[in-house]
This record gives sequence, C-alpha cells and structure tokens, in this order.
Amino acid sequence: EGEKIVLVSHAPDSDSWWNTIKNAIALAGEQMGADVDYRNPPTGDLADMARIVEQAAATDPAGIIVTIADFDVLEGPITAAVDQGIPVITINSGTAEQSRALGALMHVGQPEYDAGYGAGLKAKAQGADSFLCVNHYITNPASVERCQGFADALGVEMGSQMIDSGQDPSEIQNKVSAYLSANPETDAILTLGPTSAHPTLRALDSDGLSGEIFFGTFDLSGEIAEAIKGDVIEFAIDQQPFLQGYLPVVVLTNLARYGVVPGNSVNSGPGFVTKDNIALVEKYAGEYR
Amino acid sequence: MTDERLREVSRLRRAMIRPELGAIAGTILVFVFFLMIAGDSGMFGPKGIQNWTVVSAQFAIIAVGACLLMIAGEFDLSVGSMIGFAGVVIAILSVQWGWPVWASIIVAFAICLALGFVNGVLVIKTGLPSFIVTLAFLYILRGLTIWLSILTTRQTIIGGVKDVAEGDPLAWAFGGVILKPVFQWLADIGLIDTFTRGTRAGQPVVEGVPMLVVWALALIVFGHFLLTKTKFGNWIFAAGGDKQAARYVGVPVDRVKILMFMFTAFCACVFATCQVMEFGSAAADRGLLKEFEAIICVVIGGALLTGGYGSVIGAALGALIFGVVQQGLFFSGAESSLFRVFLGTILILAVILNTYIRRMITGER
Amino acid sequence: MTDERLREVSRLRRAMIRPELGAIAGTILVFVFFLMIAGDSGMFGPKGIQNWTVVSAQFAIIAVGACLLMIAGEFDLSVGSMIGFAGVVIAILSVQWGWPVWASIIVAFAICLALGFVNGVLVIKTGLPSFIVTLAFLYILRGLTIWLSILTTRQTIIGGVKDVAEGDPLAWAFGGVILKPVFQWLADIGLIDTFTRGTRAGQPVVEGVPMLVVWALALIVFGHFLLTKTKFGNWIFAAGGDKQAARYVGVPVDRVKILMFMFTAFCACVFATCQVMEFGSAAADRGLLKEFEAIICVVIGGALLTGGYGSVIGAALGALIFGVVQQGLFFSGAESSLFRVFLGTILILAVILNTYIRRMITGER
Amino acid sequence: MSTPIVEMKSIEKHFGPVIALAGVSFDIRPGECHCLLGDNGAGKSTFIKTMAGVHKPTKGEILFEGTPMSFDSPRDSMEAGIATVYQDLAMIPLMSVTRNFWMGREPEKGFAPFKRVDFDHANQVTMDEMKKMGINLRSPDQAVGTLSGGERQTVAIARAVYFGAKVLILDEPTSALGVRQTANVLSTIDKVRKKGIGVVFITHNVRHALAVGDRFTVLNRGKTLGTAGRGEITPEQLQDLMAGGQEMAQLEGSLGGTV
Amino acid sequence: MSTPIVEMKSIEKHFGPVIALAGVSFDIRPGECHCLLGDNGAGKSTFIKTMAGVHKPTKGEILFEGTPMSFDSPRDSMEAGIATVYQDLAMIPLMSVTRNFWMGREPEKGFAPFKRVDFDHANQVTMDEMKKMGINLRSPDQAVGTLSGGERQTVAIARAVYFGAKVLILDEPTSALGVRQTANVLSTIDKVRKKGIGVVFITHNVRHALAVGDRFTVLNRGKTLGTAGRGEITPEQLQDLMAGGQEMAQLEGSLGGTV
Ligand SMILES: Nc1ncnc2c1ncn2[C@@H]1O[C@H](COP(=O)(O)OP(=O)(O)OP(=O)(O)O)[C@@H](O)[C@H]1O
Ligand SMILES: Nc1ncnc2c1ncn2[C@@H]1O[C@H](COP(=O)(O)OP(=O)(O)OP(=O)(O)O)[C@@H](O)[C@H]1O
Ligand SMILES: [Mg+2]
Ligand SMILES: [Mg+2]
Repeated sequence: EGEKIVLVSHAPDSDSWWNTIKNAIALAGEQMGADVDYRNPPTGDLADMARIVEQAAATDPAGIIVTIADFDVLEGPITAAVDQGIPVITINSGTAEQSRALGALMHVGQPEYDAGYGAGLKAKAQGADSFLCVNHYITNPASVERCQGFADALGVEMGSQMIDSGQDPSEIQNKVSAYLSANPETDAILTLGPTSAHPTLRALDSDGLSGEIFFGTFDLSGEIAEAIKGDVIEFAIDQQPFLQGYLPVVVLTNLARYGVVPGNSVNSGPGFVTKDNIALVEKYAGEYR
Repeated sequence: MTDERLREVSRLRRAMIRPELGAIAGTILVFVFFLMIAGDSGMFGPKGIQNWTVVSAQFAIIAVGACLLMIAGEFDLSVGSMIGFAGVVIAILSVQWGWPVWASIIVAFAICLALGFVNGVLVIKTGLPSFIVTLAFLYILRGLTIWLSILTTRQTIIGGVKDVAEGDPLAWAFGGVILKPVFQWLADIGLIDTFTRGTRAGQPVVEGVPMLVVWALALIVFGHFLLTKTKFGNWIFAAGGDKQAARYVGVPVDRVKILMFMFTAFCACVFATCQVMEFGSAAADRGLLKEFEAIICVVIGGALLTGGYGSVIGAALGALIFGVVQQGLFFSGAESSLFRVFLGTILILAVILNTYIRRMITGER
Repeated sequence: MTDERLREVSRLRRAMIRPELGAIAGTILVFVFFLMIAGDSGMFGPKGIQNWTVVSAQFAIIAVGACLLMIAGEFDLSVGSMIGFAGVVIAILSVQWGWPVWASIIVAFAICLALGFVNGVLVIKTGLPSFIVTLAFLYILRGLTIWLSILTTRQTIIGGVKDVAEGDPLAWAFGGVILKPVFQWLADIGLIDTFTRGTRAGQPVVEGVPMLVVWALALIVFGHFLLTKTKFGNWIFAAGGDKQAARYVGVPVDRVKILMFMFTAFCACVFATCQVMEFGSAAADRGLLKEFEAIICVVIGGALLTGGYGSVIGAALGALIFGVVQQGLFFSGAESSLFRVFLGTILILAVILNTYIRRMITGER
Repeated sequence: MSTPIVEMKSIEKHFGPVIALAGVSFDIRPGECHCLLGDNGAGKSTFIKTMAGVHKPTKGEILFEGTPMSFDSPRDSMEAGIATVYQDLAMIPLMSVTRNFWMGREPEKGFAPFKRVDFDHANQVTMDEMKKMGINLRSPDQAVGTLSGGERQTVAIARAVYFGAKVLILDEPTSALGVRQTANVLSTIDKVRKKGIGVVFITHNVRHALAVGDRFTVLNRGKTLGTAGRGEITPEQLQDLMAGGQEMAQLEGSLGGTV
Repeated sequence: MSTPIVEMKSIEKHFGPVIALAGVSFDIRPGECHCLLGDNGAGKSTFIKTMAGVHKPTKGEILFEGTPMSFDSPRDSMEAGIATVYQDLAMIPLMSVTRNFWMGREPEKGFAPFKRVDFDHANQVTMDEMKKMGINLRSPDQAVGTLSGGERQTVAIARAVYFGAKVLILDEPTSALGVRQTANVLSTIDKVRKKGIGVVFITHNVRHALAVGDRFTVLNRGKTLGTAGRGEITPEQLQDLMAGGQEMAQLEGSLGGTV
C-alpha cells in the first residue's frame, strides 16, 4: 500500500494532451492504492527532464514511468535508475527496442514516426500526393518525426510543407489559410494535436474548404470528434494515452506487491478514430481519451 | 538661440521628422517587397488582405497598450500570461460554472484591470523596475492559469464557449464580423470574389469586418487622440521622459503610470476575449511570448524603450509590418523556420532607422 | 560632511549591508524551509544533494555571465537561443560533418564569442538598448538553430555525440565527473551510501564531482575576483553606473561592454557544451527561456537591473536558491504548475528585500 | 509687517542616518525677497524641497497663511500657490519647450470627453514669455534637450513667473547663467516682488543676494545661524556667516572682500 | 612668452543643423590661467569638450606642444596630459568616493594575471586629498550619490589636481560652490598655475575670472570676440563683452558695476 511511483514526461506544463495521462494515473493510483506523482520540465526542455529523472531516482521510488523523448539525453539517467534497482517502464514516444536497450521492463506507447507514416498511408490511399503539416511545437523533435513519417508515406520530399505555426490560434488559422491560398493544389493536411487542429478547422471553414481536403490529426478533443462526425476530419490518431498512464501504474504496483510483470511491450497506438468508432470515444474525449 | 547659427533645414525634411517615419518607410518597403515576390499568390486579393489584416489587428490591440505604457516609461512582460489567464477565467466561469457569458467577460475585465493595478502599484510603491515586477507576474499568472484550468476541468484547453455564447448580449462585441450586408453587396456587384468550390460556393470570400479589426481601430484612434491631443497625453510623455521632473511640476506621475498599466491589461483582456469568442475555447498556453511581440511592434513603430517618446500610429504600423511579414512569408512559400530570422533582422533595421530619425529631431550627434 | 550630522549606525548593521545580503538571507530561508517540508524525501541525501547542486551549477554558469554584463549596464536576452545554437553547431560539426569533437567545440566557442562581439558592437555603435538588440538575436539565433538542424538532419534533434566524443582530448573537460577515487574512498569508509541493489550495487551513489559543477565554481571565482579586486572590475561598475561619466574620465567603456557581451556568450557556450557532452545530443529547443532564468538569478542575488551595482557571489546564491526551489518542489511533491507561482513570488520578495538593503547603503529614502 | 505667507517652524529632516535639517525656522512675507544662504551641503535645497512638498519633514510644522498645512506632493503646494524652480531643473529633455512650459497646467479647449490641449494658445504664450526673458526661441516645438543649460534655466523661471503664485522659490537660479541672463533674473525677482509675491532666493553669491534681498537667512550644517534684515548686515559679515566663520583662503584680498 | 601647450586653430563644430562653434582659436601656455568667458550657449562647453577629446571638431586643427593631434577619446587627451572637470560632473553616484577618485587609473599591486587594485593605498590618498580641499569625508567607502553638489564638485577637482597634468580644464567649477569652497578652488587654481600647469577656467563670474586669470577670451555665439591680457581690460569692459554688448537690465547700479 502507498507505493511511491513517479511519472516523468517531456511535455511542457501547458500541453493539454498530457491531462489524459494525468487523469489516468490519478485513477490508477486511486484504484491500486499507490501514490503516483507526475513530473515534467515546465518549458519542455529535455535536459531539464533528465535532471528530473535523476531526481526521481534520488527519492528511491517503487517505480519510474518515463517517456523516451530523446534516447541520447535520457540514456544516462534512465540506466542509472535501472542500475540503482528501480523498476522503470517507458511510455509514449520511443520504441520498444530503445526501451529494452535502456533496461526498462516494458514500453507502452506509439512510435511517432510510425504513427505519422500510418497516417500518410491512409492519405495516400485517398489519392493524396501533396500535403501540409501544421507543426505548432516545431522545437520539439517528436513533432518533426510525425511530419516526416507522413511525408515518407506519401513519397514526397518534406520541405516547406511543414509550417512552423506557433501556438496562437488566430495566427495558426491565418497561416494555414495563407499557405492554402499560396499552394491551392494541397490535398492533405496533418495537424499534430488540438492546438493546431482547431484553428485549422476554422481556416478550412472560412475558406469554404471543409471536407474538400483530406484532413488527419493527432489526438482527440471535443471539436475534433465533432469534425470527424461532420466528415471534415478523416481520422484522429489515437494513441490511447489513458493506457500509457494506467497500465504502467498497475504493472509497477503489482510488481512491487506480488513480483508479477508482463513479458512484453504494449503498443497503445496508433489507433485510428474515424466516423465509425467515434461514438464510443467521444464521451470522454480530452479527459480519458 | 537665434537663427543665424542654424543651417538651412528643408521644409520637407522637417515635416518628415516624426517618430513614426521609420515605421512609415518600413511599411512601404514591406508592401513593395511582398507585392514583388508574392503579388500573385493571393496575398493581395480580398481574402489575402483579410488574412494579414486580422493578424496585424491582433498585434495592434496589444501594441497600443504596450505603446502608451512604454511612453510612460514602463513595460509589461506579463501581457502574454494575462492573455492566457483572462481567457481561462472567461471559459471557466461561463462553461464550467455556467455563468452568463456577459458576466464572465465583465469579471475577466475586472480581474485584468485589478492585476494591472497591482502591477502598477508594485512598480510605483517599491520603486522596482517594471521589468522585474512584470517578469514575476509572467510566471505567477502562467502558473495560476495552468493550475486553475487543470483544477477545474482536468484539461488545459477549455472548449464549448461558442455554444454558451449564442445570443449573449455582450459576446457579439468580441467575436464575429460586422458589415456583412455590405460585403454581400460588394460581392454581388462583383467587387469581391465569391467562393467557387467547397461548402461556401457563392458566398463572398470575405464575410465582413471582424470585430477584432474594429477593436484594433478603435483602440488606435483612442490611443492616438489621448496621447497627442489631451493633457493626459502630455503627462504620459512627461512621466516617461523624466519622472522626477514631472513630479516636481505637479504631474501626478504615479496615477499616470498605474492607469497605463491598467490600460495595457485592458488591451490584453480585449485580445483574450476576442480570441475566446472567436475560437470558442481558451487554453493555458495562449499568449505565449506575446509580450515580446507587443514590445517589438512598439519599438519598430519608433518608441523609445526608455520612455518619453513614441507614437501610437507608429506602433500600429509596427503591428502591420509584423503581421504582413509573418503572413507574407507564408504566401511566398519561404521556409517557415526562417521567419524568426527575418523578424529579428527587421527589428534591428527598424530600430537603427528610428534612432537615426530621433537623433535628427533632438539634434544630438 | 562631518560626523556630528550622522546618527549612530551599529557596526553589525554596517557589516551586513552588502549587495548579497538579501541572497544570503534567502538561501538560509530556502534551506530551512525545505529541510522542514522535504527533509526525509532524499533531497538531502548524497544523491539528492548532487541533483540540486548540478541544477544550481547550471544556473550559476549563465548567471555569472549575466551578472557581470548587468553590472556593466546591459543585458542579453539571446543567452537561451545561443545555448541552443552552440549545441547544434557542435553536434552538426562532430556528428554530421565528422569533425573531431575538440575542433567542433573550439569552433562553437569561436562562433559564440563572435556573436557576443556582434551583440556588443551593435549595442555600442548604434546606441540602441541591449534589450532590443539581443531580443532580435533571440529570434534570429533560434530561427537559425531550427533551420540549420532541419536542413542538415531533417530533425530538430541531433544525437550521437557521445559516441564520437569517446576519448576526445577536450570533451572530458565538459562532460563526466572528476574526483572519482575520492568518492569511492568516501563510500568505502561509509561516508556516502552505496547502491544496495541493481547492477551497481556496491558503488557509491555519487560517482564524483560533475565537470558542470567544476565549471560553475571556476566561473564564480573568476567573476568575483575580476569584479571586486581588479581595475577592470572597477571599470565594469563604472560602465554600468554612468557610461558618460566613465568615458569622460578615460574608462574604455565600449571595450568593457563588448568584452562583457563576449563573456556572457562564453558562459552560454560552456553551458551548451556541458549539456551536449553530458547528454550526447543537441536539440533546437535547448535553452528556452534560460535568459530570463539567468536574469532572475542575478536579480535575486542583489544586482541592479539598471547596472552599476551587484555581486557575483550574490548571483551564485541566486542560482542556488533557484535550483533548490525548483528541485525542492519536486522532492516535496508540490503541484508542478505551482512552481512558476512560487518562482514569481520569490522573485518579487527578493527584489523588495534587495531594494531595501540598497537604500540603506546609499542612504536614499 | 504683514503676516507671513508661509511659516516653517523647527523643521527637521533625516535621510536614513543622515540628518540634513536639524530644526530650521523660516518665514516669507508678501512682497519681500528672502535670501537663503549657506555653505554647500548646509541643507538649503532640502529645506525648500520640504516647503515645496517634495519631501515630508521628519519633524516640525508648516503654516500656510496661518493655518497648519501638510503637503503630500508638489502638486499640493503648487495648488496652494508655491511655485518652485529647482536646482536640478524640472525639465523633460525630449519634450518641446511648449509642452514643458505648460506641463501640469495645460490649457484646454473643447468639451468634456473630447477636451484637447489648446496648442496654438500655448505656443503663443510660450514664445512671448521667453522673449520677455530675453530668449528668442527658434520654434516652440524645439526639444528642451537641445537648449543650453542657461536657456533651460530661463524656461524654468519664465514658467514659474508666468503661472504667478503667492510664493516663488528659486534654488540657485543664477549659478549657471551668463552675465546678461543673471541681470535679467535679478530684475525679474525685483519685478515679481513688487507685485506682492514673496520670493525665496537661494544663492552662493553675496552680491546677488545683496542686490535684491530684503532679509537674509544663513544655514549652516542643517541649522539656522540667524536672520538679518537689509542694512542690518555688511557684505563682509554676511560672507563670513556663509563660510561658517571658518578661515578663508588667502585670495580674498584680490577679490575685493567678497567672493 | 613660452610656446603654448595646446593650440586650437579655427575650430568649428556642428551638431546636425546647429552650428555650435563657428571658428574659434585659442591657446594655453604653461603656468597661466586662461579664462574662457561668454554668454549662455556661447559654445564654451562645446569648445573645451573638443579640446578634451569628447567631441571631434567638424573643422579646424589642434596642436599639442606644436604637433597636430587628433583626440579620438577622452582617454587620448588624458594620456597626452589634459585633465578636465566637466560642467556635468563625471561622477558615478552608486560608487564609492575612492573608486570614483581613481576611476580609470586605479593603482595596482601583485603580479601579472593576479594584479589587484591597491585599495588601502587608494583610500589613504583619497582621504588626504579631500582633506586638503577642505572636505572631511565620513569614510572613503561612502557612495558619491550621497554627497551634496558642492562636495561632488570638490571630489572632481581634487581628482584632476592630484593626477597632475600639463593642462587642467575647469568648466564652471565654482558655479555650484559655497563661499568657502569657491575661495578654495580659486586658491587651488593659483597653486596649480604656479606649478607650471596651464589652467583653462570657464566662468560666468567676472570677479572670479579677474581674481585668477592671466588672459581672458570671450566667446559669443560660437565666435571669439577677442583675447585680452591681465590689466589690458577693465571689469566693466569685460562684463560688457560677456553680455555680448547688449543692453543690460537696470539693476546694474545696485550691483556696483559688475554682476
Ligand atoms: N536624498 C538624500 N539622501 C541622503 N542624504 C541626502 C539626500 N539629499 C540630501 N542629502 C544630504 O543632506 C545634506 C544637505 O543637502 P542639500 O542638497 O540640501 O545641500 P545644499 O545646501 O542645497 O547644498 P548646495 O549648495 O551644494 O546645493 C547633504 O549633506 C546631503 O549629502
Ligand atoms: N549635443 C548637442 N546637440 C545639439 N546641439 C548642441 C549640443 N551640445 C550643445 N549644443 C548647442 O550648442 C550651443 C553651445 O552649447 P554649450 O553647451 O557649448 O554652451 P555654453 O557656452 O557651455 O553655455 P553655458 O554657459 O550655458 O554652459 C548651444 O546652443 C547648444 O544648444
Ligand atoms: Mg542645493
Ligand atoms: Mg557650459
């Protein structure tokens, strides 16, 4: 009872997507009777994140859950924690191979590049051969991987199709709109989360292009669910963050209590939420989905 | 000093020597530049014009506040955080607590004005530089915003404001567009294009004048009038030029500065409210780095960072330059990560030009 | 002025009146506070101490540069962007272009010093406020960093530096730890814990003193000596106190300021290099907002934002406070979004305390 | 004699550990020029700043036309009728002469929410007043920062005189002035006094003080050494008092007795 | 007569549209005190700033001990041997008296990479020199910002005198000073002159000028009105020249001829 578990993410404070995970660990902690802490670098600086991992290890918890935002940066701190005898589960970004190389018990997540690639394949199947990737957090390496995967699946060189949109909704809307008017032949759009998806929806709406352009996005929210139902967004890539938060807590507590652990990594995504399965998802979008 | 010791200065040159000259020159340059490289990309069609107008108007709203405050000798780094904070307050009150939208907006304005007041009083009473005080508020308000929104909704994006704002007696003043019939008529007589494909085929490409633009224009006119025509404007210059001297001759410097902090906060709240009403959601990361962007507009517009000198028209042109350059780069298809490089370069060139102009005015070497 | 018109001032009070007094008091307070609320969380175990020491050392490295520059009357908002830029330069040169790591490091330092020089020369020659010039560089360098890294690797992160740095004659000076045998010995005699489980069982929990800490100490000692003991230090104070007056009496103000800009850039580059060597990768988002953090440390440490007053020891204590608070809040398990609220509050309290102390020194009311 | 306009009673002022004024009493009557003299650091500027509402006295009482008063800001004292020209001039370099001249009392035209400053009128008055003081301005839009020290001094005095007042305080107004401007200022003091205004005139120059002063108060180290009326004291005595009675340098002879 | 230390030939200086100096010639010889007089805005400060390397002349030639020189910065002129006390004092308020006194020429001890400022020595000298000028400092660590205007003036002069020089320029050094301090400064000028140093002394006070001056040059509106030796000119003539020959105010009588 009361095992202390720490989850260290790479996301800045204001990243809304991580709330699902926060909600999931809160729920899992409550159900399992474990004490789960969420830690993140306030500005999203990965070097700060490494310090937080080291620090989490210094408090000698029953387990650490950590994202592999950057293998190089986190290799030292994570292996040190593993060497110290602390069980580690990796989640979210990164691959199962990297997880194994770090000595983690398992990985629950979705490789960013593959997710982007999967989205690209869907777009290609619809006949897209040019695209726009709206990147609202370009300084974060994972974001570029997603766009890159999408580009590779379409088989086009990635250049100025990935725009550095910034985070201001009005600027995003107008930048998307400007790009589309300068490149009217664009036939697919990928947004990397609600921050860029919502303004993009508005841009398409005010340009009268809603439903005209193939539109895929990462992650879910109320507006995105609405747009999927309205045939504006084709799909949302759902990596089921809930699982990424919930599962590791359950596994780590059970490991601490009974010494049991599953033998394999879990691919929590990419799952594609489309018009067909939206009804189920919608209710908890943004909170548990 | 009599005239014999003055060299001839042409009338033209004298007329040109004004704070906003640099910004005027910059605006012309920027337009010529983009007309050349992106003239055929739709940037100067009705839709394109609306595009950069809206972006510029956003910058202008916060730039007017920052401009008056800067002329009064202070500046406010908490503008960006205040934008995020005000938005989240409106969304929590209206969506989570179920208050009417107009009440939420009024409360948000009241809170922002109070925060501006606190900023001002802290700066005045402690004698600390406003950089430090408002930097502290940059952190405090951003932290509170994130904490509040997670506490009440478990999310950092709070949506659904659009639904509750339907038919609200105040919300229309911040979202939406006006003059729709005029634009419809313009489209009918063929002066603006209509959509040819998509869901809106047949409608004019520009629906009307967004309220955002109306607010920007109103604030610019108000700020300009206040600064150049009124007694209070003279005091703003005085408070920023030399606060000790101003105080000696009886200018209520403290009151002027505190009011300007409140005005800046008011502008930030207008910005936030417009954004919430237009996008129907508030997020904890809204307004990030907006404080710098406001300062950049103001400085491009010819104001002196140390106070006592500047013009609202200049700041508005600075906002226009900022908006046009940002959007223009997208229209012209330049690599978007280079935007920051352009922005920095323009900033430096603009201030160098402005400094040269100011030296001509004051005659210093 | 003779003594009859002075009220008695106790010797103790006089001895206490120094720029870093506020920081000293703050440090004590912060330690007492965390000993109370997080004393048993491992924060004050060897591993915990190492953790906040390293974080504080990081802040200290940039704070020393920012401190001297601020005393010289300028400040540099491009520090954070420069950290990102320097890291990416090292990674591109060594990993992508295959240069030896030592050469890449030297080139990165050369580029940073050159950038510091450009910053300085622009500020001096144009007479513009450093806020604006370095704000421009904040944007320009961040833009270049993103653009360069995407251009060469199609990613905003470049890894693999660790592999190429193996056995490099210079890389060890920035990554890794020293005094390993001492710590092994301390562990052997039982002064520090050893790991009790895992693959490292038996090894000391703290391996040695990280080079980062060594650099921080070296820079603090150097800065303190330079500022308080040397002629050049006197000139730094003079340049920041009143540059016109300093120039009149023959202090080479321009040279002093430019050198301080270069020193700040040097510190940023040390920071970047240590980070790249330790983590083996460089990313475009490194150093985000570090400029503010450096300024906050310096101001908490008692320096005057307008120049001419401050202390390196104070800045170092400011960095310690910052580091301990940041890590301490994590140790004590407080909600992390409230960290910013704390930080802002501490900042305001610290400057108010410092202002009070400074007023006692100068005797102003 | 008429009752004093302002009466200051045992004023003390401390700055932290520094005691700048240790009990100074002083009064000023309508139509007189009361000279305040004293060594450097004697506390003259501090004293008149207390009178003008810049500093609040640590101890002591200020009576304005017989009633106790406490000025919280320069604005208060200005409104009561005390105009001051400070030693460190209250001018804003980047602003025009007109704007500086009218600062704090801008003339307005138009109606309520659209009240505007009447710049035409303001410019006209400024040019006229400056001409009266012997300065021909290039244009009223000229920034004050481009004027020489003496020219600025003149603007400050012209402003104080124009806005009339019951008491006009001049802190070393002549120290930076040329011969002609000095003569102008002295004759202005004379004119102002004749209008029934009380003038407080601070100077280090015995000859200037004697030329226009009706009474002379000498401060030394924050205390009053005494007040003398015109004719009750010789220039040499006054000078000795101002120097605090200490030994003077040997050059005196060639200066003809007074510095 | 000995050859001049500094000779300035037809110096012109323009600030944008303002012509501050329209051809001024001037020289200073060892052991003499050359007074530079003139109305406000005549260009005196501008002229000596040109001599001190603060401004570069727009036109004209500067000869230092016979060879043409061009000073790029105050440092250059200081190194050549020109010490200047500016009208706007070159003092840094937040720094201690000692640090201000030695600014730019700090005494050092120790060896190469660890050279330190010798504060003990510096403090000692500062206290001594200030005492010689008649000012007793509380402590050499006192911030200059806490001194009165006159006390600061004295620090600036003491510094210039202490560091000796071939030429000492004083721009209105007495304007803010009390009687005793003024007498001190004048006698200091006399002492300095006797050591063979050339002194350039700017003042508006005819009596101060006549007390110590050997030659008198009057500037008016950026031009020289002429140079006169001691005894070649009466105080009244000099005063008339300084006022630019224009009509003087009627107070003159009571001032005994000179202001
Ligand atoms: N704000 C202040 N803080 C501390 N000390 C002060 C302050 N203002 C003045 N003093 C001190 O008070 C004393 C009187 O100063 P004041 O300026 O009134 O002298 P003064 O008579 O005007 O001299 P001067 O003739 O040189 O102008 C001086 O010793 C000065 O150092
Ligand atoms: N930096 C400058 N820029 C423009 N004009 C200047 C500058 N410096 C001085 N002037 C002008 O040059 C003229 C001469 O000024 P200067 O300060 O040399 O006069 P001065 O003889 O020293 O007067 P005072 O006796 O009042 O000190 C003045 O008209 C002044 O306005
Ligand atoms: Mg005084
Ligand atoms: Mg002068």
